[in-house]
Amino acid sequence: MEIEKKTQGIIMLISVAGFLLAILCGYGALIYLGPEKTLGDSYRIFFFHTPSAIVSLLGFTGTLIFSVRYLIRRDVESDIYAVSTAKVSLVFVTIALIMGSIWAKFAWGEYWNWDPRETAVLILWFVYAGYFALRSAIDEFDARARSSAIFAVFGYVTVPLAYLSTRIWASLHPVIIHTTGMNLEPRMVMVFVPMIFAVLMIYISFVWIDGRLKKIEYQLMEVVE
Amino acid sequence: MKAIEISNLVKRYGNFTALRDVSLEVNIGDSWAILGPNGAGKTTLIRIISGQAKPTGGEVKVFGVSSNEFTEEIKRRIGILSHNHLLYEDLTAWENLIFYGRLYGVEGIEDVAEDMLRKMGLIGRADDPVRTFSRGMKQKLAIARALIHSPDLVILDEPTSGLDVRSRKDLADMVSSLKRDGKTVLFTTHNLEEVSEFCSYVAILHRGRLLGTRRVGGEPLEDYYLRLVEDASTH
Amino acid sequence: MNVLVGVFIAVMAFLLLMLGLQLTLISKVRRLERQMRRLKER
Amino acid sequence: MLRHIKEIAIKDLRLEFRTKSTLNFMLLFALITSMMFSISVPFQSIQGTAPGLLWLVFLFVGLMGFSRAFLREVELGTLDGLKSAPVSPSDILLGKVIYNLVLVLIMEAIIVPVFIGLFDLEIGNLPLAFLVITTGNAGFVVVSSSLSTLVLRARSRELLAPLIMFPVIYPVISTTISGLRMAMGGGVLMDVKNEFILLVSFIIIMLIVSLLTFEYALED
Repeated sequence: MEIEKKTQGIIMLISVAGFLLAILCGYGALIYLGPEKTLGDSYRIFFFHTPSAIVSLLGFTGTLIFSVRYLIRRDVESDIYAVSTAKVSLVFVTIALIMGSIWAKFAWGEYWNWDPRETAVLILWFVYAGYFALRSAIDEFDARARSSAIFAVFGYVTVPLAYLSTRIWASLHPVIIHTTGMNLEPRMVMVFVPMIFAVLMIYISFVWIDGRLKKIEYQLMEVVE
Repeated sequence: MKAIEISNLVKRYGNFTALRDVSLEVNIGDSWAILGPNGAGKTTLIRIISGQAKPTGGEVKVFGVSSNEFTEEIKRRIGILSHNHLLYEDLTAWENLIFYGRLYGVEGIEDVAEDMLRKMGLIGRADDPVRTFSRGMKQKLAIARALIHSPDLVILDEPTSGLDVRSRKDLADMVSSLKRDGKTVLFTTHNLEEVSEFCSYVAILHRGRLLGTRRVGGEPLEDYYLRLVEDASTH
Repeated sequence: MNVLVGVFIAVMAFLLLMLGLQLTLISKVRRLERQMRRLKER
Repeated sequence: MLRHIKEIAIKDLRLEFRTKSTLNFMLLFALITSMMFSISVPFQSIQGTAPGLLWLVFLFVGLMGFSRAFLREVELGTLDGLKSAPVSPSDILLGKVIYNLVLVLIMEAIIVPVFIGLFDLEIGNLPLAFLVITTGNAGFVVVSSSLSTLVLRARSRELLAPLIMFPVIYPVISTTISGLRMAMGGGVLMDVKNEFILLVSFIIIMLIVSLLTFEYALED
């Protein structure tokens, strides 16, 4: 219980710091930086769109890890965190999709273009929506946790696929991060990199709080039993 | 070595606890009845012993091998007759036996299967699909299926349910011949009379808990059973 | 420029909304923890 | 063990050929969808849409048919028989995969000619088209054989199955269509090299994942 209290304090700190950093970077992205040569102001979406996309892909990797951990250990905690990471990642990838399509409207003239990356991320969205559909359809705890953990392992293929989609198929989607470095002006990097951390911190705090809530709800259910 | 050693076995399905803290030892060559009403956890126990389900906690050892490292070698020594007959209705009696015999790696399966069918009096119907069989004939074939690989431990899960008098008699003969051959027999039932008819030991399972074990004989089983159940409900 | 300021305000509002959501979730956790303690004491 | 895989596959084929319950339904379903497509798609645009439509027929049919391999065992209760037999879970899975692959080959041999006739299609490279469809279906079979066990204990599993299967096999869907388009346009094997690399690596990855997780999928 004591350790939980301590973690709770740390998480609150991460959360508040994340939000402050996000506001700061938001200021940087929208007001501090000037318009870009070819894209004008619309490129600013990139500072919000890409970090949510990156963090959501990292988050789904977390879902994979917790799912595998569940299959090995069969503990309630792994199942709960697999769900929490999937849930928050799904929200973040939804945000990334919406902002991406707004940007596409400015840059390519259409909200939706069936670009390989767009398609791959949409499929990924369906995988994790399917994950929750599967969970909601099974009542028994073990069967639900086990089936959805196995499904998360299968569904994870779409994550590297979403990441590599621009390389596998010919895509219009700009590639920002190369193996050789970033394709950005230094001033933009100063806003972009902290923004990733800010979103990551917000992500972590959400996962922890949601997981904590689900854990205590589970314990209460057991005590009432 | 014991045939079965169960220690502190727990099985939970979500919030429902099917078995709690069950411990039981069965010597090789003994015949045990597991007695309990429907929903007492008999089938769950059988499924764990036969390697179809995994325990949530505790340990089950069959012929010295823990269920966590249950090998195909151990499964080969177990024969299970479940209340679901585990037969393919659209295959013939012959095909069913050959299929399972091959899975169990029985040598000279064709001769064994023919012997088996003759012993069960099904040889005349060997090439008919199981779908066309009567309940009693299906039961006989299910017994043949369970014994095709001459297992050392025979598990009978509610084998008498829905049997007519004749088939029931055949079953009793079969069990006593198994006992004569020195096989270990595990038998689940909710019927008090069947215990002494088929087995020499009894274990009483009630709401997932093992209330007591004893030899058959002495104090009437009915009194013993009621005493245990009353004790359990007052605690 | 005005549009950008507007967007910035919208982003801030969104972030504050998320923070608010976190705070409600935490208070729910606290409430359940108290309930748990009471149940355990009994 | 190879012997067990073979036994299970042969047993399933024998069951299927005796009753033809799955095969007949799959064929009828394929014919009726082909007919629906034939009615709904204007004649002029058929050459362009045919690869997609043909593949859709296989997707729908496979979705209904492949999961039967396990559903049948569950409905009869014989899955318990397999589980208590000295057979490893991966043998059961591979047996089912092989059984489903044979079903696919039979379906292809019937549906593709019917489809070609119905739409009066011109296929540039027929053997390649068969090869592409078969490889695509192999990927589909591997994924659906093991995912179909996940919904066994779910409510409304018939609805749920496509929901969880389609996104996972999306890479197969898209690459098969592009390969099929190439083959119909008269392409040769080298033209679909990339598609094959993607399909085969997908199949291998999925097979590994299936074999690793299947033991858990069968548990209860």
